[in-house]
Amino acid sequence: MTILQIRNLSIALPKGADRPHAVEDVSLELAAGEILCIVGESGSGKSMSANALMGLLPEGVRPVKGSITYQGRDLLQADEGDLRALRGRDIGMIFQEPLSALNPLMRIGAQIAEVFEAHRLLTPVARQSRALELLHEVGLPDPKKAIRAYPFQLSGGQRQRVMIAMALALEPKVLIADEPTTALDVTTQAQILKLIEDLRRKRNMAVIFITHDFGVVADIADRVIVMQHGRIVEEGPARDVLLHARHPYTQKLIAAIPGPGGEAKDDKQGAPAILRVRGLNKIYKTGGGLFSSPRVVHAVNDMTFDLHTGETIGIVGESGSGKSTAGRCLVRLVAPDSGRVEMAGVDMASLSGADLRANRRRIQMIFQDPYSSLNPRSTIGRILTEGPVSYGTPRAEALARARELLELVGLDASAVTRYPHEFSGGQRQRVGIARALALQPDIIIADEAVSALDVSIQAQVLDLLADLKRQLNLSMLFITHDLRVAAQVCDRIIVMKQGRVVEMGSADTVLTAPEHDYTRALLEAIPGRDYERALKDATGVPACQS
Amino acid sequence: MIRFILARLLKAAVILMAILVLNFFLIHAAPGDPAAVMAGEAGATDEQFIADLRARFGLDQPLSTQLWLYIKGAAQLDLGYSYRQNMPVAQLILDRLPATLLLTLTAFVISIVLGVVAGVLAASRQGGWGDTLISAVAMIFYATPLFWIALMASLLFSVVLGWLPGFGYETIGANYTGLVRGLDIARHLILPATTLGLFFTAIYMRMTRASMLEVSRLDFVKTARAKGLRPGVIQRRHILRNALLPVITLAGLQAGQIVGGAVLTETVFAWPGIGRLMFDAINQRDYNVLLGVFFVSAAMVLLFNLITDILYVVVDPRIRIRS
Amino acid sequence: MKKGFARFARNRGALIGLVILTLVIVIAALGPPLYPQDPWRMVQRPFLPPFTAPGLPLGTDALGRDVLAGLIHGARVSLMVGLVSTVVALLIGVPVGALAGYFGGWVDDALMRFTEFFQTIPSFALAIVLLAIFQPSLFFIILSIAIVSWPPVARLVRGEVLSLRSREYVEAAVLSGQNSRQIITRQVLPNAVSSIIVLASLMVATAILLESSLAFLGLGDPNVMSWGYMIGAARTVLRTAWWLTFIPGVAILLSVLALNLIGEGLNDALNPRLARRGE
Amino acid sequence: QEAGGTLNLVIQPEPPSLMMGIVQNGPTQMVAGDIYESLLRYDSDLNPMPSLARKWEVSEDGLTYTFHLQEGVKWHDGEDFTAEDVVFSADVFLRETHPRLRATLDYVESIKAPDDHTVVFKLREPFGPFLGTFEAGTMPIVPKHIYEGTDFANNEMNNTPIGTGPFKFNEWQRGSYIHLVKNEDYYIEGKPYLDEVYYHVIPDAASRAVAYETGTVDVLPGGSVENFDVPRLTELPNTCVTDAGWEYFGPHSWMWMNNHKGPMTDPNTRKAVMHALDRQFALDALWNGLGKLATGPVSSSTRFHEADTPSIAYDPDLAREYLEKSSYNGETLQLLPLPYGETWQRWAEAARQNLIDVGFNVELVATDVAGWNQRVADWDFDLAFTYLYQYGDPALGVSRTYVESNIAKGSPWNNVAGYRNPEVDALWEQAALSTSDETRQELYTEIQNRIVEDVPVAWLLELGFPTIYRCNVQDLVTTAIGINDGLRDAWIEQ
Ligand SMILES: Nc1ncnc2c1ncn2[C@@H]1O[C@H](COP(=O)(O)OP(=O)(O)OP(=O)(O)O)[C@@H](O)[C@H]1O
Ligand SMILES: Nc1ncnc2c1ncn2[C@@H]1O[C@H](COP(=O)(O)OP(=O)(O)OP(=O)(O)O)[C@@H](O)[C@H]1O
Ligand SMILES: [Mg+2]
Ligand SMILES: [Mg+2]
Repeated sequence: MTILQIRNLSIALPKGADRPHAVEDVSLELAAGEILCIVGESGSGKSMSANALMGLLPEGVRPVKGSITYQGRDLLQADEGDLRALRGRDIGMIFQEPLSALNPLMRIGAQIAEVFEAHRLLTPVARQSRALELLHEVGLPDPKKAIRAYPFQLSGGQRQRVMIAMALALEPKVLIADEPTTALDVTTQAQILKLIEDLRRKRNMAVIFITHDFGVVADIADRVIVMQHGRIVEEGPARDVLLHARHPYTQKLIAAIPGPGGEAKDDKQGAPAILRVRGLNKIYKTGGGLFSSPRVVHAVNDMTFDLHTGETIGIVGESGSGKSTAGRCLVRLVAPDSGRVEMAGVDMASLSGADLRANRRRIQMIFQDPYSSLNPRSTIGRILTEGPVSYGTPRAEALARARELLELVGLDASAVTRYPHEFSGGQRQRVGIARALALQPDIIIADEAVSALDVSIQAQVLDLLADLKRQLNLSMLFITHDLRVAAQVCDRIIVMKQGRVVEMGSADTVLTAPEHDYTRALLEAIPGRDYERALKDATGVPACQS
Repeated sequence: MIRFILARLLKAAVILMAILVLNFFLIHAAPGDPAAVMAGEAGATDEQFIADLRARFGLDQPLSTQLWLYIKGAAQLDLGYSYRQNMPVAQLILDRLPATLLLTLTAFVISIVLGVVAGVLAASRQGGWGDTLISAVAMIFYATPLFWIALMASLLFSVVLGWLPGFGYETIGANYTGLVRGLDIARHLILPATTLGLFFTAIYMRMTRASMLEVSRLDFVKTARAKGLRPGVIQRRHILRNALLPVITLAGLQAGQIVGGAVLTETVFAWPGIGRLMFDAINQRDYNVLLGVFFVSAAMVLLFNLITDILYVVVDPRIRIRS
Repeated sequence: MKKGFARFARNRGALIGLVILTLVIVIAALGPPLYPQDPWRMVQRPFLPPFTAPGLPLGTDALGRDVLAGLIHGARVSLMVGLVSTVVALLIGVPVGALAGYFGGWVDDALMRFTEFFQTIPSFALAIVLLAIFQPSLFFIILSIAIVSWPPVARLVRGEVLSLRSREYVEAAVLSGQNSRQIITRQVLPNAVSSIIVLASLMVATAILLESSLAFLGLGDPNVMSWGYMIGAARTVLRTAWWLTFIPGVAILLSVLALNLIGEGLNDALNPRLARRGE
Repeated sequence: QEAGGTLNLVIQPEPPSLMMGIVQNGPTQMVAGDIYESLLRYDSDLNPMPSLARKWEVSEDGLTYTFHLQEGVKWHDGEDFTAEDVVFSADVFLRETHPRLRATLDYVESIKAPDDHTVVFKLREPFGPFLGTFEAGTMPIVPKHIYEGTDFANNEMNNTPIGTGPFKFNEWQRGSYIHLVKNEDYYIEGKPYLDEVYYHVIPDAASRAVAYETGTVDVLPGGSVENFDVPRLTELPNTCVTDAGWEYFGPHSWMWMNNHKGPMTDPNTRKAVMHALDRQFALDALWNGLGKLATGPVSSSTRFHEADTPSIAYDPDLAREYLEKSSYNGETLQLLPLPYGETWQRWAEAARQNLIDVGFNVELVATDVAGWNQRVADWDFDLAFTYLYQYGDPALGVSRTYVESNIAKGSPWNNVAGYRNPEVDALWEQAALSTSDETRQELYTEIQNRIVEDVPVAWLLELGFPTIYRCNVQDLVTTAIGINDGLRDAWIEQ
């Protein structure tokens, strides 16, 4: 039974935007109890379509064509009052960013109760008790406490549950979820997905689920819509689209999914250890002072490992497990509290001043965010030459090298005169890699170097890294929360939990025969595992060839 | 919380002493001294007289001794003696403080209330003619010299129209008491308080407006709309509360300048407040009075910083729970 | 940059402001040579109203001096007071804020306490005291205004630097071996420039107002003709010759207004937080 | 003459204290002149009139002055006023606190009270102007029973002054107003006429004018509104103006020229300055034509003024000639305006323009009152505006700024210019000690001629301070001391 229908919807963008229409000629139908997934790369118009349903398009963006029919009414023609009555009551929505989607100054309970208030339902007391039930229902631990909490006191996953509780409060017939799990780590993501699945089943709710993660699609979708540049390029039941994609764009997306396993790795344990880490510790104390006892976080707890020449070690673990802190201790962006970091016999952890500066060039870092890791006011040329110049290389020589590096990472050498904002995310990440290489380091630390990128671009960058590593015989520490990515590029994997190394071993062993429960839970939580197997069966090859 | 406040007060006391020392040297750096000024007014030609005055004021002692004596006094909340005015400084200041507080606090309240209301109105009509009008008026008040507005206002309302008294604190010689006196003071208060308030009204208005617009683009506002809340409720409960945070910071800054922040207004409207006392003290090099005013002013600034912080804690739970 | 200007120009107010300011600057730059009448010269009967005497379109002041000459020559001084004091305030405030924000710890503590000291005395009062110490001459008026107006700069810059120094590109610069000075001047400050420019445009306006308020209290430099001086000098004849305060008053109002409008325009254009998405 | 009513006046600036024995500045005297009295008052020709002294005799040799006091005079706190109070005031209190009187008292050998109503002053040597020093501001009589044996300067009672005058102190709201009430027990039957007097403190000149216009105050004493506002205010209905009441003080303005160093050491430069100044313009444009052009060191309202001194008139060509002859070669002169308001500021600007016109380079140095004091006292200027009171007699108020013995750094009120002429100094001495008015006149004429020849300073104007008041306020100014001398005769026509 169709409850929602979109016909030939086009949404115009304001003048000066990157393209005239955010969404063009989109049509879709949604049946009760169905989960419809919309996938597509960033900027393809997924969110715009969803917002149009709620009548919540941003300023300057408006629908110019088509209709959205809900229970026989065209929502595009409805006035603001009617739409308001529908919002929350008939159509609920969950947003991507759990951090900012809740009002930071209001208690959770009040924010949920507001949904009832908006539709003049229940008494204030009843609203509170209903809110409590809802929190219970979405599986929040200790709902009594949570209801009195402020958003910042909850973790990302908990906040997302609150959002869901809010969206479900009035038992809407349609739930729109716009990338509700993108900001969460895998374990939490798995829980949320299960929750949505359960609720759908219990209440026969129709769900539009927007994501760019095919694993997620495979796990929950009944039907899939693939969008590109504001148009629907492919549509069909989940199995068909995922296993037998017809449109080349879909095929490309699917091909880019990194799979566990990857190619067989040669053992580099025999090579000399270039970096020896012994008993590394870092403790953060915050908020301490005269008036309160400080919050103490043991971010890195007694970490010990060796990195061999030419080897790639992956560090995985959920958010907050200390991965980044470990990486930063190694390059001394953060001063460790104790422990040794030996590089060619020199203890990096105890150096300072000029010695530190002299040794640091051998170990460089690639950063997570391609947007904030390049100075927006410097040209690419300057970004790439600053390092060598400050180590004494003449500017002209450094510039020549910068051009070479750009070619090496697959960019045009003419990019030296351009500014970061003139590049796409993937291109910027290449610049970041080039910058790390400019100092000709022996070791590279990549902290979530591909996490912010679209799958297809992610694949390109991973390929590039693998190439470079081979060509330059680099050693690499690869920090990620994505086990599949780790599996693909790493020789060995270190699993961290709450600052401790809980498991360390060759990539294959850790991924196929994990010893620690925590590792197992992490693996369990990876979405689309069944699908990957099916995909492998269907095509007979691993999802991604590197 | 109590411990937090106590710790802050302790720190403030230390800072206050440091400020006092700096002020002491600052003020003594000015050429001329009160003895010379007083002797001049008395038409005194003999040096002995000036030397006597200096000795009486303790100005013949080395600066370090003077400082030490002053600090010792200040630590016991004794702000010294104004030889010029023949009065303890503390009393001079206390005499003037109520008038200044009345003026500046009224202006403060006027400016916050008017400014925030106008800012909300402008933000909710963003781009419309209402917004343009409010913004333009605010901008003009912001850009006009304060004393000019003061002069014009006193000319118009007091001389031309005769509606309001143009200067002073109360009707002198009328000897009103009780409520009548209160009303009389209120009538005198209208012009100076409004004039003083206008400038800040403009600032609050612009700040509230900008802050409202910024907050209204945040995600949680979209969440609120997705719940089906009415725009009015969203505006008040979600946008305004968050938008007020920077306004509180600004209000704290303004409130800190409550003592002595109104020299011009007090001058034009003959308001018997601290600002004027300070200005005269500068001219006469009445060091102790000047130091006293600065001391009280600094104490006020620190006090209002503390109040702002506490207010922040009350309004913003993120800070409350952390501390 | 071009896009930035387009965004700026879309703000009608900002454009008006720019036009007015350009006009004032042109008058300040070209006025004195084109209208060489010495503004101090007593040329006619005192208190001639505007448009009554040939050759004296704006009339004369209390000593029979040409008001138009004062207005034209005053533009230069008023603008200079505004600009120079702002530059000086930036020269103090930016390093203080940058060092405090970048190094944190006791450096931050010490610098911020120092900044706080300047904020415990109401700024206007502090300016008066400073002028009592220095004696009012153009140089010291500018210096005093700068001294009372740098603390907000320091605070702003400190805030910006605090948030900028944890950016990944700053960390990348650390790794690439740059020293603190290079990082502050090349990585951090250039990215705080837009906020500083916005603040600076407002500070120029405030400085012009401040100078006029000081002149009102008789603390102007009697050797240079400025708008503030003109108002201060004419305030006693407000009742009999209102135009003598009105004319320079409007000049100040317009310039300050223009600077504010430009500031808002710059803010919209440079500050991406407020710039509307998609534009 | 009608009794009753309230008079509202402006007081500017707010006096630091009302204890006239300790503080002798203008505003203090304006208010405290109603509270305290002295032995004499003076008419507009500076002839003595009775006050606390009913009558008085001077001995032939000019050494003994006998005063007979009024009977039945009471202090405001009810105590009887006696000759002992006069002796205490002059001999003990004021010797310690009153720098100006102290100089005069140097001539006094003894002060005695033979009975309760007689006081005898015995002088060491004759002192011509002695009878001119019994004015309330110069010799205020203070209550012995309150001050004897105390630390005068820090006496609590200074805040609640007790005098014998026609009005009693009632209340002082600092920064706002001072309230005096009628002294019901005043020794002259029926006086004073007024019931209450308010002195309003209004710091801004424009606001003071507004206060008059809106009817809040009835009297604007001289100097309380800017001169530019005077013509407008005098045109208001029921408004009278007078510049009488300043004869005793004879405010005389001039420009100090620094004879110690720099270009002004050359008499030709000084003459160039003197003749360059267009004082008539200043008088007309800045002082509303009130007052007179000064002709030399002694004001025409002061005794022994000589009208026929060498000309110092405005003559730019002559000025240029002198400048040509002088050693001046383009140094920038520092000119200090008097920091007493806009009129003086404008005047300095006009003077600078005058000087520039004849070929000087001049720069104004802005200062506040304290800074001005310091710079003048330290001789740190080339030219500086000033004005001083003459107190009715050249020996009291003029010689102090010209005699060599009065050259000393540290005070802006002595011979700041650094004028040195031993011959003239001798004449001053002689004139002060002479008792005969004819002899004195001769000597002072000689002095005036000699000094004007030397042009140690550039004389400007005899200032006319206009008192603006409602015409129905009668007998506001009855003496040479004007409002400063008390409102004992003033009454309001209903
Ligand atoms: N507020 C806005 N104003 C103007 N254009 C916008 C606005 N928001 C988005 N766009 C544009 O609309 C188009 C579609 O954006 P949309 O947010 O729907 O993409 P998306 O598929 O949700 O991407 P993502 O995966 O990054 O969330 C993009 O070209 C984007 O630049
Ligand atoms: N500068 C800091 N001050 C205080 N605590 C910090 C700081 N940086 C990190 N932490 C804390 O240290 C712990 C480890 O943080 P870290 O950033 O290393 O985790 P992570 O594994 O990289 O997480 P993510 O996957 O979210 O990046 C967290 O609990 C974090 O809150
Ligand atoms: Mg989206
Ligand atoms: Mg991390």
